Amino acid sequence: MNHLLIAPVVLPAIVAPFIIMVLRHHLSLQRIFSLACTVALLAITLGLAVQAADGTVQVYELGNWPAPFGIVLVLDRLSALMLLLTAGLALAVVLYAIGSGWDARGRHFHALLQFQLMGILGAFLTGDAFNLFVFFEVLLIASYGLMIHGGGAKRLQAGVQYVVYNLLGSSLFLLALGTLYAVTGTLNMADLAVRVAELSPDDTALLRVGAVMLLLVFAIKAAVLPLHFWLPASYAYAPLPVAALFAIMTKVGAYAILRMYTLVFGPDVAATAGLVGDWLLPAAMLTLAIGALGVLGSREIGRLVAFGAITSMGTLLIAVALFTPQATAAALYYTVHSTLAAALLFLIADLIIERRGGAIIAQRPMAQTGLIASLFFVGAIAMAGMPPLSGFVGKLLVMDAARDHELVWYIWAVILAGSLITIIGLARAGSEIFWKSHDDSHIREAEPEIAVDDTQAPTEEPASNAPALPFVACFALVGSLALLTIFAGPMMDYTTATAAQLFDPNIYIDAVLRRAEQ
Amino acid sequence: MSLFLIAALPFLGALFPALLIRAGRNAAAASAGFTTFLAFVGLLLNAPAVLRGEVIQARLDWLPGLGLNTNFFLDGLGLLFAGLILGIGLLIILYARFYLSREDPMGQFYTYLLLFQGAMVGIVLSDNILLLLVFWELTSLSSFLLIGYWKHLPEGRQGARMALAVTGSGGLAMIAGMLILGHIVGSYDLTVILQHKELIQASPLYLPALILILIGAFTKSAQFPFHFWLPHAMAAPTPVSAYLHSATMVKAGLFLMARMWPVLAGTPEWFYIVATTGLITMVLGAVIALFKDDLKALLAFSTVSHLGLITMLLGFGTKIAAVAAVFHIINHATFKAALFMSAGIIDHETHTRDIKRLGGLRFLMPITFTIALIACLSMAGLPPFNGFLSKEMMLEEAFHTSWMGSPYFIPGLAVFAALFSAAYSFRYIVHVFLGPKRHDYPAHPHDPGTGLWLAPAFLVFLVIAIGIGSNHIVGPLVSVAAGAVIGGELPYFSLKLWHGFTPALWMSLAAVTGGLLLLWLHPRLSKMWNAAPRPEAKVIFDSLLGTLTRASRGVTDALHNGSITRYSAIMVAFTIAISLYAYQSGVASEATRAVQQAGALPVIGWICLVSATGFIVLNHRNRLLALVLIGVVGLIVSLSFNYLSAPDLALTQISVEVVTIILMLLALNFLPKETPVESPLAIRARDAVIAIVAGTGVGGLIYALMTRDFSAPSISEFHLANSYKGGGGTNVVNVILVDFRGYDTFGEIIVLGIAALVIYALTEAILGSKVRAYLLNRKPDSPQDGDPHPLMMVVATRVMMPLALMVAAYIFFRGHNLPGGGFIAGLIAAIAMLMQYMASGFSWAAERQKVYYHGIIGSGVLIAAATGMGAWLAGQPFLTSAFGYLHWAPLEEFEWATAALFDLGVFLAVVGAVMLTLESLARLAWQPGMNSEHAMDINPARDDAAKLKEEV
Amino acid sequence: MILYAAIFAFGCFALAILMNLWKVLFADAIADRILALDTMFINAIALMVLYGIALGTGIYFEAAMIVAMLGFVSTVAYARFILRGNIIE
Amino acid sequence: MEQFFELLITAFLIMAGLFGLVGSFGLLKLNDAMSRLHAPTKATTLGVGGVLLASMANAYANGPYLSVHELMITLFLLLTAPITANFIAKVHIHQRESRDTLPAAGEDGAWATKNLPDNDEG
Amino acid sequence: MKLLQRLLPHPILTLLLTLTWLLLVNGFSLNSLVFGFGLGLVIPFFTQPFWPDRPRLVKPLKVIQYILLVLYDIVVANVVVAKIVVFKSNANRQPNWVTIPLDLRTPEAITTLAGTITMTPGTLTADVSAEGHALLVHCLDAPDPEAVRDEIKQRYERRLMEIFE
Amino acid sequence: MEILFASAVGVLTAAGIYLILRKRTFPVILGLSLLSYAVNVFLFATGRLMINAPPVLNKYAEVAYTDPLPQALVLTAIVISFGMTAVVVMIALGAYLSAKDDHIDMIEDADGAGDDA
Ligand code: NA
Ligand code: NA
Repeated sequence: MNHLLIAPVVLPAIVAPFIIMVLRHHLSLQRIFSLACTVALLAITLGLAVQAADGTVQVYELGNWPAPFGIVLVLDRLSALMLLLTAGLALAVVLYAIGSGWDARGRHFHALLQFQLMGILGAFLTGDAFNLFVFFEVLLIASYGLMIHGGGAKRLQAGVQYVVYNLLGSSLFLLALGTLYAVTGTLNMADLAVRVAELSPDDTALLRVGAVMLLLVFAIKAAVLPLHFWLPASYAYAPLPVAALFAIMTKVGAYAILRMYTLVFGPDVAATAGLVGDWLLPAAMLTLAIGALGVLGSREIGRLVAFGAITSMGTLLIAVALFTPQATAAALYYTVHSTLAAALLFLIADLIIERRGGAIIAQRPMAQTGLIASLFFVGAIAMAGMPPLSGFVGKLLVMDAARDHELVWYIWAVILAGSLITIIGLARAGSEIFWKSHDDSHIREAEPEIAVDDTQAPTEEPASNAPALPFVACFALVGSLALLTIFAGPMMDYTTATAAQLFDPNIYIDAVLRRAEQ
Repeated sequence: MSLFLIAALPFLGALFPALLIRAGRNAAAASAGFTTFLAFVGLLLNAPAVLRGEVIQARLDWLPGLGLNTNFFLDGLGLLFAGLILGIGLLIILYARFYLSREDPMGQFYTYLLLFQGAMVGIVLSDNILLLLVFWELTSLSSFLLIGYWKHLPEGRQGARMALAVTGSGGLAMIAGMLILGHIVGSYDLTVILQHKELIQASPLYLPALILILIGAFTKSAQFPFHFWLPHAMAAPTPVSAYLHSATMVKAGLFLMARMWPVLAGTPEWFYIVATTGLITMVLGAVIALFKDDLKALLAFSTVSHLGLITMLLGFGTKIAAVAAVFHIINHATFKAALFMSAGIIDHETHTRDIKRLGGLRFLMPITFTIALIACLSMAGLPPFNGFLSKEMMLEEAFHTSWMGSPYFIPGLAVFAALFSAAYSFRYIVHVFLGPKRHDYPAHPHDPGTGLWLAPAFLVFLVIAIGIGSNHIVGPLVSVAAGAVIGGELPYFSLKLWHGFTPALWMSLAAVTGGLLLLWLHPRLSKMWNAAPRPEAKVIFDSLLGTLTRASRGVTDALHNGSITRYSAIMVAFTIAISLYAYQSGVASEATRAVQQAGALPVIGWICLVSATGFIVLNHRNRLLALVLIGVVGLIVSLSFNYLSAPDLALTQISVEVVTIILMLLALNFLPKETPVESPLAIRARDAVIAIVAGTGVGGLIYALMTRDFSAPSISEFHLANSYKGGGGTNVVNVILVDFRGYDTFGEIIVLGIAALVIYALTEAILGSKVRAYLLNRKPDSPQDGDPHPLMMVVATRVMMPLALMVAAYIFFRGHNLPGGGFIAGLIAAIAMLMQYMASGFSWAAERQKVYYHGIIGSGVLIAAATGMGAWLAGQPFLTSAFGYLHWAPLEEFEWATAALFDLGVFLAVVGAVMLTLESLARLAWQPGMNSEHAMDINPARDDAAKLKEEV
Repeated sequence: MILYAAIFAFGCFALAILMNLWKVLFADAIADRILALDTMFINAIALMVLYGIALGTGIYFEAAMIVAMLGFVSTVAYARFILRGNIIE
Repeated sequence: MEQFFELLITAFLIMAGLFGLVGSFGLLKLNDAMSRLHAPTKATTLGVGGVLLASMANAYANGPYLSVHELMITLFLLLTAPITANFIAKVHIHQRESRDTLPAAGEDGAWATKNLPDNDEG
Repeated sequence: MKLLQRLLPHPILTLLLTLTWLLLVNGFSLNSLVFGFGLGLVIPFFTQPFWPDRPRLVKPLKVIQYILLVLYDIVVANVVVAKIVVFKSNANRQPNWVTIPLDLRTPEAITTLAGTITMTPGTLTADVSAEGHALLVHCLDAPDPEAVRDEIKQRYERRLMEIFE
Repeated sequence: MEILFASAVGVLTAAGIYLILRKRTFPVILGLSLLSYAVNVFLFATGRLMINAPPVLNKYAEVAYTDPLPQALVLTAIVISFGMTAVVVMIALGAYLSAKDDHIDMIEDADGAGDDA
């Protein structure tokens, strides 16, 4: 068995406690270990991605118990892609957090971050439905800690909301898992797929309830309307480097939807037919629309980016909800893009807020605009799906994939109108922030000043002696987006192959249940 | 030179100024000029072949899966446009070097300009409509930067945003159109698409595709009703206006119409949409231009008008009209760019562009005057300048075109527009340069240095040259370009000044005469114009955008109003609705399991649970009471677990219960003790309905599940069968926890550890904030009794602690075979320690607690992880357990299992997490007075001994 | 005979628990409610042990023991909360 | 012998049931708060004690070996019941009694619960 | 001897804990004894900082006698309480407070007495005096509080005086 | 018995959700506690109800065992929900101490600056 599969979980699970135990009072050592661990994770996940690229599905039987009786980790193209994306994003976030000094504004930033990574990576790797719940909880509880990192009244209030909403979601998760177990008698996802496929057509109602509740759980994570309400405030009030890391969290939801609804409740499964597409697609379209309106309607930069993230989730979920191989391939491409783009914009928003405060229309001038303005411009282009960056390519892919769907006109209209509104909103914000601030603030003296939230204003001097690192992080993300654009062809080859693998669940099932050996 | 290189050079060039920002103005201008020049030369190297009729291609796969490829081709049309873009680009680079002031960041300017230039070249060279879209949107973005270049001008910001909004939205519409087009043809390659006229025009999707693509073209080329952005884009520095708004960007729309002409034109739909739009735009632009006092505004509306003219020609759908369109594109670019530059010179030298403040400049600025004069006359359509030639062709075509059966409509309006066109051209000369010299110019005007007038001078040279020797100078280019547009045989045409007394000539004459008349009438007409009410496009656009923004804000704020209670209600209601839908759309089977008879105990448990729960709801405002009642619920749940064959759960539940209560009480100490009534009755009723439906649903669901069998045997049969054999334990639940699903447990202790870390970190954050002062001076909410550390309690806990630890050890060690295990043991141990804290006080107990809880948590997780990794040494997967039996005489044989080590990790993590959590909360409550040196406040033995000592 | 006695005892403790419940729900003073809850804990211990006797197994015993040990802790916690507000000071 | 154990166990059980009932009944019946405290802390404890004795006897008579772990529960109950009673009494004193309603505290002047630094009634 | 004292610093506690272990595992075996003894050695290490100034039992054997006495009293007196609860009307009952002045001084002894008072019928220790020289006892039905006080002092405190100190 | 059990789950769920919809953090936390009882009990019952069949293997006799798996899952769920409760209690407390307000709803800046057209 290939022990590299468990490394993405075990490594942070060792480093984080080590940081807590030994390095509790040594920030610089914490930084070194955290950074080293993240780099190692990137290397490991890269190795795994290379291994998965040939289309084999690797299985790791924890405790040496065969599936479905023990818990298994499964590495296929999809999980490998998500792992790599997570590790790459994490590296940028760690660099940024160190460089900006955010990690020094509260305790245990690095430990929580590593635990968060462990949770996310574990969720992508697991082949067991209940274990997915456990790792969801790991990543969530770490995210609670990161979200309120540094404290502050508003952030804590938003934190309460974030936690409460997610606790409701976790409850629903358990109800769903309980229902699925009670119907099928198994927890292993591959086994679940086998049993669901064999389910009597006269006994589908309860399974459908379980399946749909599970979908709703993932929809909450993926911020699908009307389950998205947790996102704007949580992301906007979180430390923005953390929000950048959270860009992957919504994707965990999208990943889980893709995984469960291709593997277990796939399009060809009679028992759960018509359960998802009917409402997920319209919901995704509404998500996009609401996100775009939010971008235009935001008064605060963090919130604006948060709504941008919702917009991109809408686009992504439209592709997911189509449930065709082509659309799924597009969705995966868009997943990579939107994660990097949202993270980039969150980091840039943090750069802006540190220098100027969060209000889009503000009195405070922006110091040192040139580089940040360029970065914002690039990030905005990426977020809005404008050329030449990958957002445009992704958008085209999604639209192209929707071509044969009966709602194609609505889908296109929503995507394009959403892009337009996003562009207008971002242009408005960008021109307010970077163009207007020097000498004509007197023009709007009458304007009531927005109460700048204390959690977003720089509370203390960044305790960093590496002021270049944040920019390194941003440029790394820009570079990734550029590479994603330039190598869109090979990337699409990979996601197309991934989608093909997903839509042939027998590959997965055979590997997990060792059917080929029997 | 490869087309790739030509397309890439401007982008490469854009890098240099960005990198050379510190190197100075000349370096930026030189590098920009050099790369543009290189590209231009590269283009010229390809020109002979193109002029011979060849089409040069370059292909590179980018995203073949989608059909988006970096395919370029160069035909006549591409050559014409690329030549304009690069050629005029060179002149602009030169002009801008002298136009921009020292304060303006030159590097930025050239970077933006070359980005834009690259995008334009990309558009005209693309052989793939998706690639074309990429460049198309890039022009919108780069022009946004250029228009807003003077960041301090509010008009610049607004103009830039308006341009972006309009052209960007057009571009988005075009995406849809292009996707449809590609769908119809089955390819996104232009060369392929251009060969499928019949297929496209026969498709039911032709009209939608046409409209969507035209929206893109019209917005870019400022066609009515999208024309309004162009004048506002004049806030850009004049070199930008000269480049974007005369020669290049606005021509992109025309280019696209010309490019798609072979497959889209020739239908009535095309004619009526394109020609009519062009006609209206032409007339409207010309009329408005006459009444603009700002030089650049005048030129902007003139541009709108001329773009309309060309659009109209393309809309006619005839081959000869297409030739005329191509020709006018060239001519307009030359004279309009020159005019913009002249306006820029005037602005630069006089510090104003207001016609009303100008006049008589011919004496002061003779060179500028000459340039402007020639360009203006060309614009007015006077011979022997190039504008005359193409305008003649236009009028000729208009004369032969009927609209909705009316032969007069188009010629009439064409003359009308030409009349105004002549009038505003004359006005530019007469009101700016002629007339008496004034004494109140804002500056002292004089001709600029050579650098500034060289570029426009070259352009007016072209104006004359083309006008006189058109057939030789641009004839081949027009032929080959028009040939590319038409995509077939070229009709006969001749580019010369004299065609005889054609209708067009009479029309021209009428226009020029009428133009002079209009100029004479201008003061009176102007008064009327200013008095007349008319819709101001900017106002409409602003109010539209304002409405949209306000609506967005309204929707966003209304939806995301920060009310988590509403968010939760929506989530619950939505979940109920979707679940009900899922249920009723499936098939429900009959129950397969008999319902079991309930004895008295379950009934009593039910009564307790339900009534306590109900009372919690009714009395939740009394928070302490609610917590007491929660205690009842916890007890009953625990008893139920025991009753229903789950002793492990009972143990866990009751232990967790106690810790939770303590936790809540610690928190409640700081919180208000009562919850006020806030929700109106209607809201409470709504919530009650949601809650009851949800409760009914969940209850019904579990009832249905309990009364049905598994669809296939549960995997837990394996666990029962292998627990002892493979896991070495008889308590199957525990074996599942530490072995079969030890990985879940690993995650679970990490959750607990993280929870404690989060709580600790937050405590630190709170104690590091201004809240600390409040906490230190906080008065208790209610009166306190006089006995903080009661004697009896302290003594009892001292006795209990070793006993409780013994029990914890017992529970721990038996766990593998009997109910118990590391988790419960950890809770018991933690509670045992907690009793010390409660009895003797935080500071006294903490002083005696030598092990840091962080360390306990960390070691717990590490022990669990290390146990799991130990399996690697045996070549087994993570968390593979081993067990065996040891026999040391005289002891009996006893069992060892690595699972116990794993469970030890669980134990430690739980102890550490619970203690760190509660300790953190206790630290929040700590006040300086609480540092008691004794475990109990009353201790007669101690006090009496002290007294005795005193007496002695 | 043991069976009848056990049933009798079951009945007594069950009834006792209901009486405790009544007091928990309807007592005037919070002290009485806490007392009733504590009594309920003790009666629950009796019920668990009885259950073990009736089924002839000792497997439910530990739960009873833990309740005996921990019920006290929560009672003290409630009381300390009323007396001092801060239960760990 | 078997008969004896059966009788013994029966007796224990009946006694336990009665005491348990009386304890909780007293909680309802007695009309002053301090008195109510008596019933459950004693009668109920004895009730549980009876059950535990029955359990031990039962295990001895019917089981494989002598069962003694019931003593642990007894131990805990004997150890904790007085503390519980003490605390609930303190709550009562704190909330409902004043120095005047309590007897004098002998040489110490005040009872611990009422031993407030500023000498005024809570 | 010193070595033994270091190895076995709390012999009585270790003994009691070993016994506890045997009670918990509900049976005697060599394994249990060794294991329980081991725990009995280890656990006091963790708990001893929390129990400073541990009192010394002067006459440990008297403890057993005392326990038996109390157990007997518990049983007998519970019947009395039951009678009062069930048969005596509230009006006829005379609840009363009693102050018990203490001769005991160590907290452990006082606690034991207080516990005894609570567990024995009709009386309940409600509070300790501010410096620990008296107990506040509540009587369920005590027409004669003096008698209650005397009996407690005679029956229990006197014995505890012998056991402790 | 199943009816009693299911209805109890229903009551716990309903009460939990009703309290979660209240406006202050404390009742919401109470509601979450009740809901997590409901969910744990629900999950437990997916193994179906059995009396006197604890999944502790009996070496001496053939006896019935109830499904052990849901019990293990519930144990995990109890622990996790305990951790979650602790965190939400603490964050709620932190929010209250920092803002001196235990409303769970936030007041978003609804009337911000005017629009710049
Ligand atoms: Na194992
Ligand atoms: Na007690």
